[in-house]
Amino acid sequence: MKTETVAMILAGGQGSRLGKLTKQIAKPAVPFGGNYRIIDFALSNCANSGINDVGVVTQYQPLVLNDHVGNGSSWGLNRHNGGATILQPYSSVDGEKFFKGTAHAVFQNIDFIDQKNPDYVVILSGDHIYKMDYEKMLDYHKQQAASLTVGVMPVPWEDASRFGVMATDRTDRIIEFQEKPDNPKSNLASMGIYIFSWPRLKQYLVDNQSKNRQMEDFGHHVIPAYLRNSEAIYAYSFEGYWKDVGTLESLWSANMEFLDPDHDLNIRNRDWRVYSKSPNTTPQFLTSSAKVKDSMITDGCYVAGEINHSILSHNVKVGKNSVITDSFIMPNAVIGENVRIEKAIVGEGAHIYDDAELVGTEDDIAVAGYGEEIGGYSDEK
Amino acid sequence: MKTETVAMILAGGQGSRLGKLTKQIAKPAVPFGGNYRIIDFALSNCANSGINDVGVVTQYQPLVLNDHVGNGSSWGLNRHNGGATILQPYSSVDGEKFFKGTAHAVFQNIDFIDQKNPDYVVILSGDHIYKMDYEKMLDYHKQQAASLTVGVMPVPWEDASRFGVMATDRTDRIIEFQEKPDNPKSNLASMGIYIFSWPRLKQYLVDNQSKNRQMEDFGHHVIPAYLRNSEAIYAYSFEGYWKDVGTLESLWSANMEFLDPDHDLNIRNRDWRVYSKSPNTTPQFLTSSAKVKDSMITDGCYVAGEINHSILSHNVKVGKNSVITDSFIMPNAVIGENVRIEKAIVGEGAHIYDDAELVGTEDDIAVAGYGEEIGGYSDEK
Amino acid sequence: MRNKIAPILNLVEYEDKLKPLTNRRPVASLPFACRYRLIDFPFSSLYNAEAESAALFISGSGHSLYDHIRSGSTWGLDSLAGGGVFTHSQVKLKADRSAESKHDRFYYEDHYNYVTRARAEYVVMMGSAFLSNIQIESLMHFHEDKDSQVTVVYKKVNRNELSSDTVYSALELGDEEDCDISGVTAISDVKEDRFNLNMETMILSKKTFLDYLYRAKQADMDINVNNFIKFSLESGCSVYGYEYTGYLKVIEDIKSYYDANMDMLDEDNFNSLFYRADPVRTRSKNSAPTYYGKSAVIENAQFANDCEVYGTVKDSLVYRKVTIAEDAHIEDSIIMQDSCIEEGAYLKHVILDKHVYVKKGARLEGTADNPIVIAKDGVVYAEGEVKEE
Amino acid sequence: MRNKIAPILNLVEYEDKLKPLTNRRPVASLPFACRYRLIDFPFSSLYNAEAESAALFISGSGHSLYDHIRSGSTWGLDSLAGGGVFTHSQVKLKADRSAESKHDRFYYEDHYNYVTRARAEYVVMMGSAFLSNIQIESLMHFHEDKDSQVTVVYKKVNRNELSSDTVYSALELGDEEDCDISGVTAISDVKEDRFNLNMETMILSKKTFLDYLYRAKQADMDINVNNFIKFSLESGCSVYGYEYTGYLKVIEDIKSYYDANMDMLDEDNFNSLFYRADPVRTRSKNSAPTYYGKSAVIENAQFANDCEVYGTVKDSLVYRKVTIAEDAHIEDSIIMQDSCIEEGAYLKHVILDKHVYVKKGARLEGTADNPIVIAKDGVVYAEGEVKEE
Repeated sequence: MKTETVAMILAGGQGSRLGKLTKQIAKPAVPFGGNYRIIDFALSNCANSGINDVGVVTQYQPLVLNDHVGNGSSWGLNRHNGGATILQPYSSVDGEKFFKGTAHAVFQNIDFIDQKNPDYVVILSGDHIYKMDYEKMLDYHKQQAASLTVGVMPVPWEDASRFGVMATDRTDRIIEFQEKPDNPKSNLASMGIYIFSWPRLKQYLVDNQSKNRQMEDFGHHVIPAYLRNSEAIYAYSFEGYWKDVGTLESLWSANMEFLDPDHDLNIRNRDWRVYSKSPNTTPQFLTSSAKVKDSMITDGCYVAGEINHSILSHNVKVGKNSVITDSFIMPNAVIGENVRIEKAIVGEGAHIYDDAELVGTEDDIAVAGYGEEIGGYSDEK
Repeated sequence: MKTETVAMILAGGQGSRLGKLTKQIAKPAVPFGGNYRIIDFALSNCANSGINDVGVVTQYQPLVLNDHVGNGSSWGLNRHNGGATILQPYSSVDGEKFFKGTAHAVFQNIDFIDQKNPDYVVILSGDHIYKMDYEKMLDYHKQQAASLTVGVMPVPWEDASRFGVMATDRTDRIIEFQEKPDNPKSNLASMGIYIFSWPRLKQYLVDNQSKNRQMEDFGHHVIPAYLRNSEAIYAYSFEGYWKDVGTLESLWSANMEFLDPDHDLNIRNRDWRVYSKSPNTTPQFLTSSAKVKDSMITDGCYVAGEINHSILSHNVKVGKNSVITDSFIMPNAVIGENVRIEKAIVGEGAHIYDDAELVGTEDDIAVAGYGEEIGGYSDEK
Repeated sequence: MRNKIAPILNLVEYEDKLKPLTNRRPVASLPFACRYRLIDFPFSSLYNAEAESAALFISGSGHSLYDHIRSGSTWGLDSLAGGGVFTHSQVKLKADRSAESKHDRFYYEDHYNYVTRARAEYVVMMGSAFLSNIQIESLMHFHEDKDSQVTVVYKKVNRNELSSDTVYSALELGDEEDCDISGVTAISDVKEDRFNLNMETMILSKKTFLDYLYRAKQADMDINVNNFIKFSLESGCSVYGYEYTGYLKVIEDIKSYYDANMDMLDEDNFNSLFYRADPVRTRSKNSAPTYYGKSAVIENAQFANDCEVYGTVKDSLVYRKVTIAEDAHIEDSIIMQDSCIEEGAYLKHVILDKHVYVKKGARLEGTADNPIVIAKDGVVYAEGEVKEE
Repeated sequence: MRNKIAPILNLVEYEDKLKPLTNRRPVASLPFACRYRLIDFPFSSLYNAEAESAALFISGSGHSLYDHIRSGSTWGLDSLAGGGVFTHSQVKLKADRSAESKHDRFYYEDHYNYVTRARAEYVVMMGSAFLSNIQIESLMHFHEDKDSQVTVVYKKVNRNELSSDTVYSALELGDEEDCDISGVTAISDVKEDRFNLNMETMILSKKTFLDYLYRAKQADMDINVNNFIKFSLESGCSVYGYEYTGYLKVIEDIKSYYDANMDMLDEDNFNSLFYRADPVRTRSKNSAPTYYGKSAVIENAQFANDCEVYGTVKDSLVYRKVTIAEDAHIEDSIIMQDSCIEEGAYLKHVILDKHVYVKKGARLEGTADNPIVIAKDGVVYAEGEVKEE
């Protein structure tokens, strides 16, 4: 069966701004919203958009991510000859193939894409939280007969200089690209979502590689090269919730926004579901001492304390007289008794012992790392 | 659940002695016996020995191999929390992690093994053809309280200098290891099958790495270091069919041996099955012009010619008046009319056009590479 | 491509004339062409149309069917993310619903629930007795182009292609060009020798399906293609016929089942049925290649993997794990899985069901019109005795 | 570890006293503890023992069970490489086999085929009505240590832990120390207030199973634990009792079903049933976390994912996709999947089956001994009317 579209999710980045949360795992594998990992949003968008062939390019600490993605069956991608394929560095008769940038990662995996022989390649980032129908964007790409369509969203003018912005003409054709400009000519920020017509992109990647021209990054090299050659590049505007959760503060605030039952993402919408790999665990047990308000709790939790405006991911234990407020607790964290947690992120499997405190502010979120232990007495350990 | 034993199949090698057969695919992914790939034997041995946790270390051209192995479900490994996990080079905060040798590949994947927290690690090669019950070898390892047990098999004394041989005392304890010695002290050749007690091996790998001592290869570095430290190393003797198919001649002769209905491997034995990933294909169609003698044919074949003492893998087409003798034809090869093939290996998807010849000798097997085209007229292509 | 169809497979077929092959299995589970079962063909059509789910209405316990289908993953019908095979046992459906009041209650409800919950625009209704290779995407495009209320698949056939006492029907075309259908006639009432066989395969919108379902419930009628054509014609709505031109065999008795298997030895028929965007999919089983010994003589035959063949096989189909000894002679026959043919046995125009043992020197000879059928687990002795287990 | 057991699950249970919950499902499919079905418990025991396959003997069509089990992959019972769930519908088994002669024929054969083909040393027979957490590996070791012919699982219970008209039986222990069994007595005939409840779970060698199967067939008797104990005692062979000391509830009527759910709100019971080498496994479903609103008041309750809770929930169990509006009050109740409780509704001692709609201001109050049960798809109105779909 001919595959019309292959999606490549670039999930190789370390996400070093997430500090101790990404020491052992890649950023796209970081938990989100109680029941998810960040990459679930891109994978679910693919599944819901009817794109079943997905390459997930991983490189940095991939064990958790690879185990999570598997063959894509959790997202229904493994049907009809499709599936998720993990693409990691490898060697060949030409030598070792590490991935040096977004475009270079695609270049190194040309064999994979050519196997599928697609007309279009959708390039996605594995670390954004949003719901988007790529099929509509693809329809637009076809309609414009574009060689590249870039997903953009309007941002406030004052923020535009923090983004790569796209200046367009009246027909939405992109005429200039500015990476983090001092004087932005447009407020249309690139979302890092690209649809390329594959044969053309392949030609650029292979030709420039053979001429030793740098073609490692889509924003820095490929788009400028396309612009220089007057390729038909169009901007496709997205309106809706979209968030890059690249920092501790943005990860925290995205979780707090997610708590709102009227949130734009509408996680309970059955027509556009966000899928994930579900663990086998027990029901949620809220004891008679539990107090839970304006919070999300996930299967496997045992709650004897007080939870205010917080998210508990699966298998979190909260002891008596502990109070958790405005916080996001990742899976398998254990929180003892008389603990106070506020404006914090608690990493997977972290252990916060009795009587400990973990209190941050909106501008300086408190963090317990992956498996970190906080509080407790040495003779107890 | 605690995992007692993890198997690590080293499947990263290029197998350059297989020439054009391994240009695009890794040696363990090379087809064998009509319905198999070489790695199926090691994977099936794991499944039949009750070892469900298998790391498959890949590095060289891994696409076909990874797709074949998947999560191990074809071998029933994905049950009971086990499964096959593909382990490829990756990066971490410590930098890029390519695999420089057999022991180094295990060192780079310590995190994976530690996740499973096993007592024992079985180290296997992905490119040997044999049936072996690793559980019996493990029982022996436990019984001897060994820190390392090496699978060995007796070879004729005159061949011993081509192998790594193990000199043992009366209790089968290994007292000396000779790598391809001119004057072998033993005819017990190492099969490249090791059972290590994991905590001890980990200690050797980590300590020596931190001291910058070379510990890249099991044969060259780890076993000598174990011997120097008087670790308890035992030899476990295997008797039965075992073949390293590292050269074109050995790959060919292993296939020819496999044709024998009384072959030691006993491929039809339902108590020790060799599993593989089965393609979806049609029945075998032998037309009225077909003549088939002493041959194995696989589903999806269409045969209008003459097949003598040969193996046709799945989806091979053989046109009228073509004669194939003493040959191994890999999947999806297309053989036209009036073709003569003798003492040859035809690679996956190769196309032998009408009237072509591909004739080798026992010492110089003829080979058509992966996807290679032979014969035909330019105006027909 | 996104899923667009909610398929409903009515697997309650006429099985009496297929006994003993249908003693323990529905028509949908009948083995076919060495490696398949009949259900694989509609399921593969669904796979090619990228359907996510299917509802199966079966009679009896259906366990042979469940054991073949399992999760449906072979045909892309299984997924954690929505989709799946939903099975509904209607025991004997409306025919004797009085006897099965317990199930009756859910007959309409099960259809309703499946269709309302499926994320799809269209409902496709089909069965398993019309062995064919229907491209559902083409059918859907035709349906959309015609802006049809319901579209039914037919094939032009000659009377002699069907069983003489066939229970199926023909479609009357109003205007040949336009393909609109004006009625349905039982084949016994058709005068012409060539007619448009109603393949009882239909596409219609979800909304129309639910309308007709409601009408069927009100009138206590079966949910099937013929009733739905009737509803549509009664309402003055458009009914179009979509012509199918590929291989077709209606599996309605032993003879048609035998012929369908034998047809596969003809390359044109084989290609018509098996040539698809994707191969026909069946549940994969681990197997070894088939070994043909030095004494084997094969002429125009098909085999599955896992056989050992030392004898002569002509114009026959041989399923998995069959052993054929030296000097055994098999001609014009169907040998199913796990059977064993000993030395010197002679079989012509024979169907062996699974796991039949033919002893040394035994002879069985039927005719092309009336092949001998040996039921599952039978033993055939040289003295001519047949022992059924 | 290699597979050592061939499990046979007899899922033909007494279901009349569990109506209306068993109207459309067998006992094995009854929902339990917010996320599970009863079959998950024996299946998880099999998973922990690393069984590769299981044979299920069911009555009726069993489709609710198939839809839950699918390929069995959740419990490691599916694999391309041998193994799998083999289902056999015995309709009503021996009880009225006369009426079902068609199936009767295969009753012994299906057991025989499954056990002979399974790669295993032992056969384990169990059911789904004894809700418990049996460690099959320990049972197997006990059986091996005792060198027993057959080993049966029992638990010491008080009479009041069972339904007053229970149909189950007690085991008579010969020697308390040695655990050998001297007989089986119906509980109605037991004089003591505390006795050894026969949990109808047995392990025996493949060979012994096949011997007893043959005896059962000769005598036209059922294949079950009690008959097999009898065979063993008659032959003078050793029968040992393996004492189970964990949580147990026999699900035999609405009251015991209700109590079992409520028992889960006690941490000791919860841990006894759920603490295993691996968690209890059930078919996973994609879901969102449960949201508890600002007005929610929760006290000692369990929930599954995917709920939205704005009201008060005390001492209750709430299954998936339930909505509980502000000012609704739920106490001592079981609310199954997809139900919706509107504002101001009041429920106490109530079981709502799936997809029940409780309208604004409706009140339902049962008692702990006699909870009110609303069947699937019911609607409860404020005026007290209950409409069953």
